[in-house]
Amino acid sequence: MSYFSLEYIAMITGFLLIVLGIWAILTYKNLLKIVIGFSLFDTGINIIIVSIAYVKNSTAPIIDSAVSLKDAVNKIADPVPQALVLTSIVIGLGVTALMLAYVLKLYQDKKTLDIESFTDLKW
Amino acid sequence: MISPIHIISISLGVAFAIGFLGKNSNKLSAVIMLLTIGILTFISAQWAQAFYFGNQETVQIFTAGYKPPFSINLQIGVSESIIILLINSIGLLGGIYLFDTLVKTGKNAVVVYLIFIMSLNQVVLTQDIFNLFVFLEIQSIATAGLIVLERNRNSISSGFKYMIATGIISSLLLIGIVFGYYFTGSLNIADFIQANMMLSKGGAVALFLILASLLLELKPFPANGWALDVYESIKPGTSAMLSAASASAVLFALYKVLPAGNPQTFEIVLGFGLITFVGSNLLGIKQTNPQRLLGYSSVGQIGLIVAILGMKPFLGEKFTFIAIAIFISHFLAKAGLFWLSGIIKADNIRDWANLRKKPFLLVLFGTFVFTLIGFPPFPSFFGKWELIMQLSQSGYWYLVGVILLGSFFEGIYLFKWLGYAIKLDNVNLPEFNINWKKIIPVAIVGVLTYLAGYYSSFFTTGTEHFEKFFVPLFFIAILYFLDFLPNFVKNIIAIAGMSYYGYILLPGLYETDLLRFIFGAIFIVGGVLTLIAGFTYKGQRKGFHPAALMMFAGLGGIIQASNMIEFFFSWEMMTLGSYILIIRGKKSMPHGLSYMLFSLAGAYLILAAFGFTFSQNGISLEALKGLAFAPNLIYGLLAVGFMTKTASLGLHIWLPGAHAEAESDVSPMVSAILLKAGVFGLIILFLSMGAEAAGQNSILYLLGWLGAITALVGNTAASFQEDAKKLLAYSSIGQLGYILFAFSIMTHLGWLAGFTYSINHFLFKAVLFLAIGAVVLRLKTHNMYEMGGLIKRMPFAFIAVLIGIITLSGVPPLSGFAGKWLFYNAVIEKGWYFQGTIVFFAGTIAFLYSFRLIHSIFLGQLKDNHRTVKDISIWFIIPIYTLIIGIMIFSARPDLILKPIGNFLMPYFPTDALSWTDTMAKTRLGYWDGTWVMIIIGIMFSLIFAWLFILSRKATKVEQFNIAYSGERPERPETTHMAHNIYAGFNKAVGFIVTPNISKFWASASENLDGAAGYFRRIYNGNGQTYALHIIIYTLAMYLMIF
Amino acid sequence: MLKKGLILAILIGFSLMFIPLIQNFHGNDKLSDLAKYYTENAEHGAGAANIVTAIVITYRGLDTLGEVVILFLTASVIGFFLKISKSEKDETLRFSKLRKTSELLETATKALVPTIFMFGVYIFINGHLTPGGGFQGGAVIATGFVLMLLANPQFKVNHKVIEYIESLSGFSFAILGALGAIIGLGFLDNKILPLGTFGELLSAGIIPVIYSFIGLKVGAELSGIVETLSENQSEIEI
Amino acid sequence: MDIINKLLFVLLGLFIILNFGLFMGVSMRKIVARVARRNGVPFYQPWLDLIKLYGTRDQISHGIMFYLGPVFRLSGGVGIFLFMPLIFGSQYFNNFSFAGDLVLILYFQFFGMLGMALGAGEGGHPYSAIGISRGLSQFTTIEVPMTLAVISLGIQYNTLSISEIVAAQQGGFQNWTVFTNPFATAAAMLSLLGAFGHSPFNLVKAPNEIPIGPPTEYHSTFLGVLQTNAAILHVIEAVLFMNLFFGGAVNWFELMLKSFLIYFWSVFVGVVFPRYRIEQSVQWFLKVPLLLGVIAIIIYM
Amino acid sequence: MLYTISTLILSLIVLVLAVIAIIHKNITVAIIAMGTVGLFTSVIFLLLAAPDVAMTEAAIGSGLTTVIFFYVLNKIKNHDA
Repeated sequence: MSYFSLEYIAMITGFLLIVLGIWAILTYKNLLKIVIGFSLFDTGINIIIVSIAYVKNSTAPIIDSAVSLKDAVNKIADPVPQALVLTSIVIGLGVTALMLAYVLKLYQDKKTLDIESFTDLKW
Repeated sequence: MISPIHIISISLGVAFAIGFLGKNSNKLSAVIMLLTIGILTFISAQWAQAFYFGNQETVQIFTAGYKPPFSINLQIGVSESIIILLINSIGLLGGIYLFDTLVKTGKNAVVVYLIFIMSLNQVVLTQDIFNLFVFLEIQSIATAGLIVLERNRNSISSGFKYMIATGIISSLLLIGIVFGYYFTGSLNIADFIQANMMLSKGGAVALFLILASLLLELKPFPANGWALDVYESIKPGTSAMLSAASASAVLFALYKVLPAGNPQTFEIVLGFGLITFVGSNLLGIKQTNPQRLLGYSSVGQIGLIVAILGMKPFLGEKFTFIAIAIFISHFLAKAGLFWLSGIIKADNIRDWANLRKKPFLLVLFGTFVFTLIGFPPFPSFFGKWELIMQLSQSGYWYLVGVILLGSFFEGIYLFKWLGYAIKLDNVNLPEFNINWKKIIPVAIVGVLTYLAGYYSSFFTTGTEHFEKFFVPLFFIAILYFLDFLPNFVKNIIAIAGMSYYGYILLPGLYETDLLRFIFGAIFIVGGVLTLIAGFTYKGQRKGFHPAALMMFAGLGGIIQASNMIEFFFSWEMMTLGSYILIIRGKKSMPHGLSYMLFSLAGAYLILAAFGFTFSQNGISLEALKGLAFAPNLIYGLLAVGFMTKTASLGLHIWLPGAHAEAESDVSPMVSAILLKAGVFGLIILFLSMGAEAAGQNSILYLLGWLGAITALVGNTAASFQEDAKKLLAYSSIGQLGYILFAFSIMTHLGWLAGFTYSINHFLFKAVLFLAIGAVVLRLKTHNMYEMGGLIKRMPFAFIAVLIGIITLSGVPPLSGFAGKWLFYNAVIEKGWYFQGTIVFFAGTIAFLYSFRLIHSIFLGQLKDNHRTVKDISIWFIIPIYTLIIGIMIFSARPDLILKPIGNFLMPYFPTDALSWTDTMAKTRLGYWDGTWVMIIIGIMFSLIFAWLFILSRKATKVEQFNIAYSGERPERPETTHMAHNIYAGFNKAVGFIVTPNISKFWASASENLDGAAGYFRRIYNGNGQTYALHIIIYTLAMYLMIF
Repeated sequence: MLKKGLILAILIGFSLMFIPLIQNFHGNDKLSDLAKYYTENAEHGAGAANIVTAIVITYRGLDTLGEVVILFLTASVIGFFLKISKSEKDETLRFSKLRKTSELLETATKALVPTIFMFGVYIFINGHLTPGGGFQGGAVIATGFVLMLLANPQFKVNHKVIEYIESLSGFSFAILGALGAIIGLGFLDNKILPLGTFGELLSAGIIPVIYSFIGLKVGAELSGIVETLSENQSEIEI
Repeated sequence: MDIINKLLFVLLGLFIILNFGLFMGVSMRKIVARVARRNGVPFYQPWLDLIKLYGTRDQISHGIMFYLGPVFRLSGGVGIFLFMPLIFGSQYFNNFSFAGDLVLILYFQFFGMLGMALGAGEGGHPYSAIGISRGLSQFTTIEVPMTLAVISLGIQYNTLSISEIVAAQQGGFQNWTVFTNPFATAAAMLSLLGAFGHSPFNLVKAPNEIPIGPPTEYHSTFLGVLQTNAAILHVIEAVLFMNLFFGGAVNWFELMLKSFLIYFWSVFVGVVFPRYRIEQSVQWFLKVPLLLGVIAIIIYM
Repeated sequence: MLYTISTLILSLIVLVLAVIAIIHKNITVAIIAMGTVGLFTSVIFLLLAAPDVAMTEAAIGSGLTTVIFFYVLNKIKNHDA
């Protein structure tokens, strides 16, 4: 198959987003930037999952006027990964929200968002 | 039975419904939560029972009315039911423990806790990989919530680190899962396993990501800084749940997914598990914060269990038992320890000294520590035993070494900690409150460890006759519960118990096995006699009797052991009991530690050797004979292992302190009696090696030299001691050197000499230690130069010591000479002239310290503050003089004992035996008649005495200071008591022998270990980003290693 | 800088790890067997026209339950994590530093919010037929709630109502699931209600019911999270 | 032979040895005096001393062990005598040597020393303790070459029985150990120097600095017993060496001659060499004699 | 083909926005950029025949997440003032 295809581009974008996200997590000292990094990380994964779900020239996995029950099998995208993505997105939201709550508390403690200030525990 | 799916529906229903409760219903909601977890426990218990007793088949539970892979399914089988039962019960106990905290934080927290437990159940039960991911996420979010039950700067920052780490890990897991779906077309774990994902590189990477992230969830070293911070900063109740409950669920998840890989995958998991086990325990050495220390230990233990999962392919049918036994030990002990740390509330392990105020908790603490290390009778003992056996059998000998090394590291810090708790002198002992809600879970877990240990014994090979060990243990347990009684009563019970034990054990042995009879007699008769001395102590003397009896039970067990596990079990029991005995003494904390560490290392060497033997010849002690493969390695390991107990040179540094600082009646126990356990072990070893091996075996040759040098160094060091008990302790080192040498000779005469020495050493060392101990008890000092002239105040003690040292130095006519004479003959016969000369040199040096001992204490000038001191207690006199009668009998009629021993040795060493004509013994070289010597000397002595008496019966007794002192009266007794540094000249000449190079060596070894731990733990710099980087690097490293 | 270079190198190495995944990814020419099964049984299986919904609610209903739990959990944790004790709760401080909202926004909100709520409800009721469902609908409802907060920072939510809605819907979800296991074929079996006619609103067994509960619950939870985060906190010693 | 007879011969032997010992002692004193160009004591002096000491009425004791010390000491001396075969081939003068061999004698030496040390210790005089500590220190190292020599003999003659060793040396002086095993003899003879405690190894008694070392507090009868013992012990040790290295004796004359010469050897060295400090003597014994002993063993290995 | 090219363009936009979200010094801009990443991603999802996912991403990944970010940011800023 050609690399220049819908799902392939999406997948590579997804991976690039993951790498960008990790880069942000590893190098930026700002706590909010780290959370943003995670958010990008999640988005990247979601793109990858959806691109895996894609079947060539398919439509949404919904049986309606456009797709009849009969030829649905040959026409629709894989619904399973899509269902997984739904879960993944919601989980991402939960994690992000909780992380932000942590960031808020950390900030209130030391009045800084620099992750290097929160190293009281070590060794 | 209730379907396990209702574990989820019930807990979620309750969790959601708690929202209906009003604002001020925190307590009510917490109670409901506990009830719910109680129901979960009930459900899981029901299943576990059905599986265990009812032959229940593994059950699949389908959701949504479809079969997998179309819908998510749950599976409950034996392992699942056990794990969820564990999780739910620890969840229940943990809920009780955290009750107050949860109530205070509010019903939201209650809900979070409930969901946390629920998610762990589901992680265990689910058979769908994505579902696993979802519930793992729930678990980590719930954990992130539980972390902030403790709300301070550290816990919040560690919670954030936790979220970063688990965020990355779970993302990797998700990537792995979706690609797994792409390559296999299913999300069902069973399908994953069926479809060979390793076929394509992509599939392999997907599987790798799944396994790697599950592994990362288990906090592998060194990508685990985040977890350590969490363990340290959060509420101990929560740490307990993380370490015990969470880890068990994730471990099980890993276990479920692992078969999807190939054998190489197992090896990788094994390798990384072991790295974690060793690395984490190494770094733990440097820790002082109890919770962080537990974190390190937790990580290490989980690493071990991960490694065991990786060993599944070659552990065979014992795998389940090994994994569960070791896991359950970690599970119970770690929960208990974390909970204890929540009760103590100390930031430094040194402050655990205040545990002493509640002996009950101290015992629980000890229980958990011993459980973690793998001492009997706890499940980890049996688990570790089987693990080593099976590993050896599969040929993975080096893994045995690695595992034992890691365990040893763990022992270092745990025993340091235990030592602090038992003995550290700490003036500042803060009070702590006892809250029954916190005590009850700890106590229950403590009891469970014993039950689990008892139960584990049924699954181990070779434990068919363990009732003979469990009965004494049961007796000891009863004695422990009678600890509130006065010492007098407990001592009577203990002596009665010991006597009965001896009564049923010894007569039978005399008929069947003389070797065991002799040592059995030393152990048990010696035990009873030394126990008699215990009557001196007033009050309750808490904790003494159970420990002493445990040691003797262990010693008795060694005698009775017919296979290796029985032997090792007893060996460890003995170590445990003696450790507690030793650490009871004043200032004995560091010595107790070094004793324990040497014992532990020795025990591990023995364990390894047993494992290697088992792999060739089976479990019986007879298996040590005729090893086909690597016999020298095995014999060498065993020899070194046993020599840690006999304190041979290089392994002796624990002994002086431990024996000297122990209590007065404990010193003879550990010196005269306990050391013989090592001797007995060596005998068993040498017998297994066989006499015919003696000629060519270089191990024996080395041991001979080692024994000789030990004797020399031990005796020389003893002559330079100022501390009476230390002197005796070093003397023991020297004497044990003789014994080692004698047995290494491996001839009839050599062994006779060895037996004679062993019996003699038991007799005179018990006499000496008892007498000196009793004197010390009166004078409250160990320093000989502070004593002097006590012959006038303590004639009984003096006579005892006199007879003791005559026996010790081998002067005729007492029995010590028998050993020397046999020795000369044996040495010349064997041809070990130079070693022999060294031993004889050591023997003459014994005169130096013998004289010093008796002179400095009993002769010379009586000190002013001792003018009214009484003779030693009657309770010491009784055993001492009983033993002296023994010495006298042995001296007058050595043939009574030596003849049977000779007969016993005939099958092993048929040549060059002693020939007896009446009481005269004859060898190829010489002859000796102990009875006649005794008679001749006795008569001559009496005649000369009579003559002198006739001539000078009117001698006037003069005052103490009436000496030829240039007509002056000495000012103070101290100035005329020549006792301090008495052998200065000798020291100047040969003192180089005793330069403490060995102590220095061990000190620097431990410093280096400490330094390494301190250096390497700097990778945990506290920065969440660094931890994230560790995870990335760790994954990458694993990846590079695999692909 | 050196450190960043090192991290970059590690990261590049790390990314190379994914190369085999991409290499072995060839796109899909046809559905996987699993998806095929779902599609072929769309009518007589779950009975939902939206196959994604069918999977989400029925086949993988346990995942969805987990999802709901995650939101619930997050809301709970944030609830007690950011909770301020009564003494510290100073109503006057509340949003005092926010700029005054414009008249326009306020008016628009009043008109918009009911519509948004209605839209949210529509999305989750039709979840089994059209794209969208409980999560999307719930999120839309929460958006409306956010709008209300923005328009009127003093807006006081009735915690009790939110809590009740949340608890009731969650509890019902769990009960329905359990019912499936008790009277049906398995946990969350959607056939405990008749499947109805394929493609109609009242069809697909309990899918619409569950999706409605999910919608309500998610809406309530998300609103709860936002609300908790929006409550101002004075200096809290932590 | 019946036991009474045996006892009588033992007593006779003891009497001869005692007197010979006293004579030997005074001869040496005379020799030393002559070397130092003095006249020295008259020959009958030791007998006079002994009678005087035993006759002294004024006696004090420091306690029971002080009292028993001399008993131990003399028992030690007499004991060695009792276990020592004196005249080779004689039915009468081999004492109770059937009860033990060379090892017994080596170890029985300590019996007297120990008793002495204890008795002196109870005297409470610091010099006693100093003397004992020195004596013991020195003695431990003396034993090393001695042990090597004995082991060497054991290998050489394949026995540890003194009678058999003597028997093996019969038939001409070329069979004497001193010629067949010169290194062992040398080592033993050097250690003998220490055992006799003459200069240069007489720091134990240190006659100049502290009055006669360990027995500082002893006097009168006690001292008499000690003197008696010294006389017996000197001879009997010389006899031991004679038996081991110089072919033993077949009659009393040979015994006296040989033991006199052996004893003379130690005095001769003492006259020539200055005194060692204790650490020096310890080190010295661990050098030359030790080396000789090692060689003696290597030869027979 | 049209879909492919649009995906490519959208991907590029997403990546550029992601880079902005990471490197931009002003955190507000960064958060907005991140939210926009979510929006454009949801369009990609649409192209990939996943309307359900697209809706969810738009509502939750892009919408609510951003809102929560801003609430927190707001608090932090208030704190500074």
